[in-house]
Amino acid sequence: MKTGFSIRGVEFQNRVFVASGTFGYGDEVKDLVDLNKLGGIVTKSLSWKPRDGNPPRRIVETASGMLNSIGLANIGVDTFLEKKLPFLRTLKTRIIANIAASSIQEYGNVLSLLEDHEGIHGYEINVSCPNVKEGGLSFGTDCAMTAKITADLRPRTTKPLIIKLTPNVTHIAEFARAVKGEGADAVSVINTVIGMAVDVKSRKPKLSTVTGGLSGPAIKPIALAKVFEVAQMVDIPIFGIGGITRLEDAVEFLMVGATAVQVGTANFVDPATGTTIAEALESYGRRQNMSDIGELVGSLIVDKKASVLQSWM
Amino acid sequence: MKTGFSIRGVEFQNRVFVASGTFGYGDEVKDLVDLNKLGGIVTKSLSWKPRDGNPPRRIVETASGMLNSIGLANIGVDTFLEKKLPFLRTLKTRIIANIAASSIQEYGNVLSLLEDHEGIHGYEINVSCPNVKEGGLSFGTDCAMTAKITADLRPRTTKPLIIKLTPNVTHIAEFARAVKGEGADAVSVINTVIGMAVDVKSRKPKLSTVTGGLSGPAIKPIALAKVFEVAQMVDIPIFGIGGITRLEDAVEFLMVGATAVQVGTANFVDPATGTTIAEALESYGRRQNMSDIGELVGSLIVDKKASVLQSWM
Amino acid sequence: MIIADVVVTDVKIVAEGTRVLTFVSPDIAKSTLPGQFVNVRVHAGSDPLLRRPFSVSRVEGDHVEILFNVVGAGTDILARKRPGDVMNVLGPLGVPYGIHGDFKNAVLIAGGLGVAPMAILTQHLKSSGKHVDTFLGARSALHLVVDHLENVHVATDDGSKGFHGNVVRLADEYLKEHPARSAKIFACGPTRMLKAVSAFAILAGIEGEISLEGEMACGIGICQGCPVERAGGQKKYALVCTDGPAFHCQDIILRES
Amino acid sequence: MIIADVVVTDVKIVAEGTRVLTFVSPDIAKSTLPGQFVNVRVHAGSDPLLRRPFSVSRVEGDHVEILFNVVGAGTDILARKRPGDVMNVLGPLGVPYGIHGDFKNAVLIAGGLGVAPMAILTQHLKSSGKHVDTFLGARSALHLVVDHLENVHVATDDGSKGFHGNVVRLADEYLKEHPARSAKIFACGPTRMLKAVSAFAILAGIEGEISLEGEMACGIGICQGCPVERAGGQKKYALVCTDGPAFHCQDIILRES
Ligand SMILES: Cc1cc2nc3c(=O)[nH]c(=O)nc-3n(C[C@H](O)[C@H](O)[C@H](O)COP(=O)(O)OP(=O)(O)OC[C@H]3O[C@@H](n4cnc5c(N)ncnc54)[C@H](O)[C@@H]3O)c2cc1C
Ligand SMILES: Cc1cc2nc3c(=O)[nH]c(=O)nc-3n(C[C@H](O)[C@H](O)[C@H](O)COP(=O)(O)OP(=O)(O)OC[C@H]3O[C@@H](n4cnc5c(N)ncnc54)[C@H](O)[C@@H]3O)c2cc1C
Ligand SMILES: Cc1cc2nc3c(=O)[nH]c(=O)nc-3n(C[C@H](O)[C@H](O)[C@H](O)COP(=O)(O)O)c2cc1C
Ligand SMILES: Cc1cc2nc3c(=O)[nH]c(=O)nc-3n(C[C@H](O)[C@H](O)[C@H](O)COP(=O)(O)O)c2cc1C
Ligand code: FES
Ligand code: FES
Repeated sequence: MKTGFSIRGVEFQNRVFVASGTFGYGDEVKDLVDLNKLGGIVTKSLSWKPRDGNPPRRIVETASGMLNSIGLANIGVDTFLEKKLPFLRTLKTRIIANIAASSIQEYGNVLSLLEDHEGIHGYEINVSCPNVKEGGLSFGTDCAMTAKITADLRPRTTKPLIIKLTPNVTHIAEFARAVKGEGADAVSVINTVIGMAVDVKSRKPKLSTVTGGLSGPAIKPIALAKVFEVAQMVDIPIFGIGGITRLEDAVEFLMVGATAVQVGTANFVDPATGTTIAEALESYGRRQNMSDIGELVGSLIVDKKASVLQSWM
Repeated sequence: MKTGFSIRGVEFQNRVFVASGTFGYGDEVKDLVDLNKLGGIVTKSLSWKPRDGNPPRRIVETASGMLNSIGLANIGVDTFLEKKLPFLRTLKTRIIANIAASSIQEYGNVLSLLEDHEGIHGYEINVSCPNVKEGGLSFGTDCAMTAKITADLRPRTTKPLIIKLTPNVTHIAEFARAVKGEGADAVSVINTVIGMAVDVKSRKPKLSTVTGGLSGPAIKPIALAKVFEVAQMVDIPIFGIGGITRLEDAVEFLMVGATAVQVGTANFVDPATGTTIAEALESYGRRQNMSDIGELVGSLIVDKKASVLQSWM
Repeated sequence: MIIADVVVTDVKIVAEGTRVLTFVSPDIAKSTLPGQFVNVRVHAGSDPLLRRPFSVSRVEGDHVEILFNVVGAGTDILARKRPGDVMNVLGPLGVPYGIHGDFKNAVLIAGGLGVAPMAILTQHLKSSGKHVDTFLGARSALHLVVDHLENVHVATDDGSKGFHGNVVRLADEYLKEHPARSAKIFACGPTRMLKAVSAFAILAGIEGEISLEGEMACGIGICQGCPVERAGGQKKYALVCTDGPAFHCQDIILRES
Repeated sequence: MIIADVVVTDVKIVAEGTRVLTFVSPDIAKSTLPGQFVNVRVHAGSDPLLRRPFSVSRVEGDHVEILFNVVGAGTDILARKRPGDVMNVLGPLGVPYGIHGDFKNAVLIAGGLGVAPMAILTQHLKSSGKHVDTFLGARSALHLVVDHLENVHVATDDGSKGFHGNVVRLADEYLKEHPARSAKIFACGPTRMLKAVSAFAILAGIEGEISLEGEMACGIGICQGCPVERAGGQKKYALVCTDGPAFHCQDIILRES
């Protein structure tokens, strides 16, 4: 049975990846997880210079979820190339470098620098970053800006270019359509949902940054709806992300239209979640007598009349 | 200690309401709840004609939350006036009629009909409804349309006019500013978040309408962030709604800027949740030696530097 | 209808995977009619969030029994309850079976855990002087729960006990051979079985009531989450929680989902 | 570091509100060093979602002990564990206390549940031939946990036992009166106490290590969720889970949140 798939000629051995920022750079968990069993590893977001990240408190647990305001603390692209990439190169698993930046130039510089090195198989662009020029407004909530970043990056590489979309917009499909138009090979759906929590005793926000990103099982229904919206409107490969903790979750995402999935927050509970799901997905496919796990992608059976009703709330 | 507050001259005895669609029309639970202890009762959305609502399956439980696609099943404004209002009139609790419609005219017709009757103290407008003219696109995700509805309704009543905003937009504060500009007295934040769930066995969406509205504790962090955004940007009373199940939740919403709160999904677990919180809030205020529970509203202590960091995710 | 914290006195296994949980509630014990259910808050946490509905299976003194299988998170938590544990219960809820017609013979048909309400139903039918025949369908002999029932006729999927096959066919054939004057059917079980029962009852011109299950958020009519299609009438849907769970066969249209 | 399902053998109350949970794990028992912690998955559900970190309090044979108070949902679930229950544990994690310096006298200072790591720390210090003095601060005599400790000096907030007041002042005064040649301080407890210990250690020129607590998502360095400010160095933050939880007093800056 075929478990893998390919994007822009790059072969991935299966459809279960680990999500950026929830798996470090891979090496931290090499004793706990058989990294070679993953479909792909998406690195923590890399910026041009190292970033200290936000002051504590950075994480807050919420009902079936968590808020984070890590602030993209990362070692920076140079240290990544020097300290982390050599190890990642020893794996047979595909490595996707996730890039974060505060200007279009920075995105381009980081990607071009990574291009000069062996062992990176594709790029995922985190556009949920503040655009310093625009006083910190997030690139990712501005469709034109998101398209512009894509257009600037596309000519810099022939490898898969994946744009990671934020769910914090009215019509996420417009963003997917726009980046596809600029040559993006795929989109990742979704990044975290904006949320906050208050410490009633001190009357202060629990996070040092007031608001943060909500993730985990709590957001799975939201993520599924966003993936479905994109899949219905735009013909582009989708990495489905949001609250995936077990096989059934992954299958749901594939059925609504995700080409592959990424496991995030669940890695904090068990870093082997991704490999466990990858194996479970393979045996599930065999039990269902599939010749290709890809048969699941977009296999959702939808009653035509449904869409008319849906928007009454 | 003062527990009440007023909007446009209408006095509410406390700041804990029950949310539309989660408390029926009040009479269904009169044996389980002391209705006179609530700050206000918001009715199930009322439309011009009775609505059967969506086919089953209408509800799905999710991690710390639930999806619903009730489809605004309701008895219609005539039956409400005849069968439900007489009972509600016997209460000392304020009654807010929530109105749903598929055209601007319908909103106006329902409100004007209700205006002719005693016992309704204000209106909450559910704009998360499909605009039939626009092929079913939700009014509530279109800022101009939401403003237009407000402008059309404002002259029809001198009672409090509350616009209930959807969280499924990029910048909810823009909507709050727009409706304030058209004379709205308050906004309710938030309605449900779009979500979906898949039945892996049948490969079908669990809800007959494919997507539905996510509610419950899972969305509390999202709701708090939306209320905070509106409170920071627009000077208008806010009804904070989303995942409130206990005193602490209500206090969080007040601190981030809600003038009052509405309890929704929690009513399905215990219809007395609202009255329990109302009583707990009063004793909390006394323990804190407050002279007015209103002292909590917007009392969140926010570090100025925070906002700069927040958008890195 | 009350909402109250009750004390669990016992949880015991009565058949393959099936448990009976007993709790103390004088009010619910006193007021519950056959076919009514209680909505149980299995824990104080927020996941699982909603109450879980269970038919009252039997009442004895102040004790109320519910019968269940572990099928998910909620019933898993219930199965771990120990004597002395406290849980919050809302009930009794819903429209009971109509047991006071002038029929003489009550024909009870239950598939799987549809047997749950049959014990209390039998209690009441007998005290109002009806003759009771009970037809039970189960996966196997091990899955059978026959306590506190009358004139039990068994059908099992694997033939390990009684009739080998469908319980509705068993009842059908039995009634053909023993034409019951003025009989009334009371059924509970999987939707597919209830459809068969309805078809058969309507065909045979026997009065019949079926008890439905379905997802519920509130159980008390405030969420509109539990519709079932009506057969005619101007309202398209009835609510399982307040118009049911017991319905007359001809009043509703069952659809496989 | 392993991730494994372990069997709980015992949960007992050892002081007002304080419990010791014992589980079996040969690997963790063998490899845990003083100050290290385990990250416990209190249940299989998704709420609470994250693991809960607990210092290894003591090791005996294959048995590992953790000490905790019920402060929320996670510890509430832990408190209900029964012998035979299985739970998933990740550990041992973090940087242990440095016990191999050439100091002679170990001064242990613990506030509240900061006593947790002191038993295993004492085990190891003694086997490497150090003299151990232990200073315990607790709300009252009822809240004290003194088992498996050496030369215990007690301070209580209510004066119900030992010195009436702050444990750091008790240690401070004691050390003034009994100047310890080549001493090293090992502290664990509330942030406010750790700040006092640091100030006092640095002032007195005594080497000191403090063990921190703080919210954690992963416990293994992959979420960047547990920063603590460093004193100098080019990196602004250290991670409590992988650079700590034990830190040298002068290496970090503690802030009240
Ligand atoms: C009026 C009424 C009476 C009932 N009486 C009984 C009874 O006496 N004994 C008994 O064992 N069960 C009864 N049920 C079904 C019972 O409520 C569900 O089995 C239970 O809620 C499952 O909860 P869970 O968390 O264990 O499973 P979940 O995780 O909630 O669901 C597990 C599986 O059960 C299905 N399911 C969930 N809720 C329901 C439901 N309400 N009806 C049917 N399937 C459901 C789900 O689709 C899923 O496939 C009754 C339901 C209703 C509406
Ligand atoms: C390295 C390390 C070692 C620890 N060792 C122990 C120990 O040996 N014994 C012990 O009782 N506790 C210890 N803790 C603290 C323990 O992890 C928390 O008390 C526990 O996670 C609370 O979980 P809960 O679900 O019961 O409470 P929650 O509902 O999660 O929180 C309840 C209260 O505890 C606070 N809290 C939550 N997590 C932490 C945390 N990680 N640190 C401090 N406060 C927290 C919350 O802010 C809240 O006020 C340790 C923490 C760390 C990081
Ligand atoms: C602690 C934490 C850190 C994250 N860091 C990043 C990051 O650096 N770059 C990025 O693109 N996404 C980041 N994410 C988002 C995740 O990759 C993922 O999109 C999101 O968490 C939703 O998936 P989940 O619910 O499975 O966690 C982070 C998420 C968490 C919880
Ligand atoms: C079953 C259900 C029905 C609802 N019906 C309505 C409605 O008719 N009109 C409306 O404005 N909001 C409706 N809502 C939204 C709630 O009023 C509330 O805004 C939302 O559920 C978030 O609050 P909660 O998390 O406390 O439930 C409904 C919510 C649920 C769960
Ligand atoms: S379950 Fe809420 S109306 Fe029936
Ligand atoms: S808890 Fe995740 S990095 Fe420390």
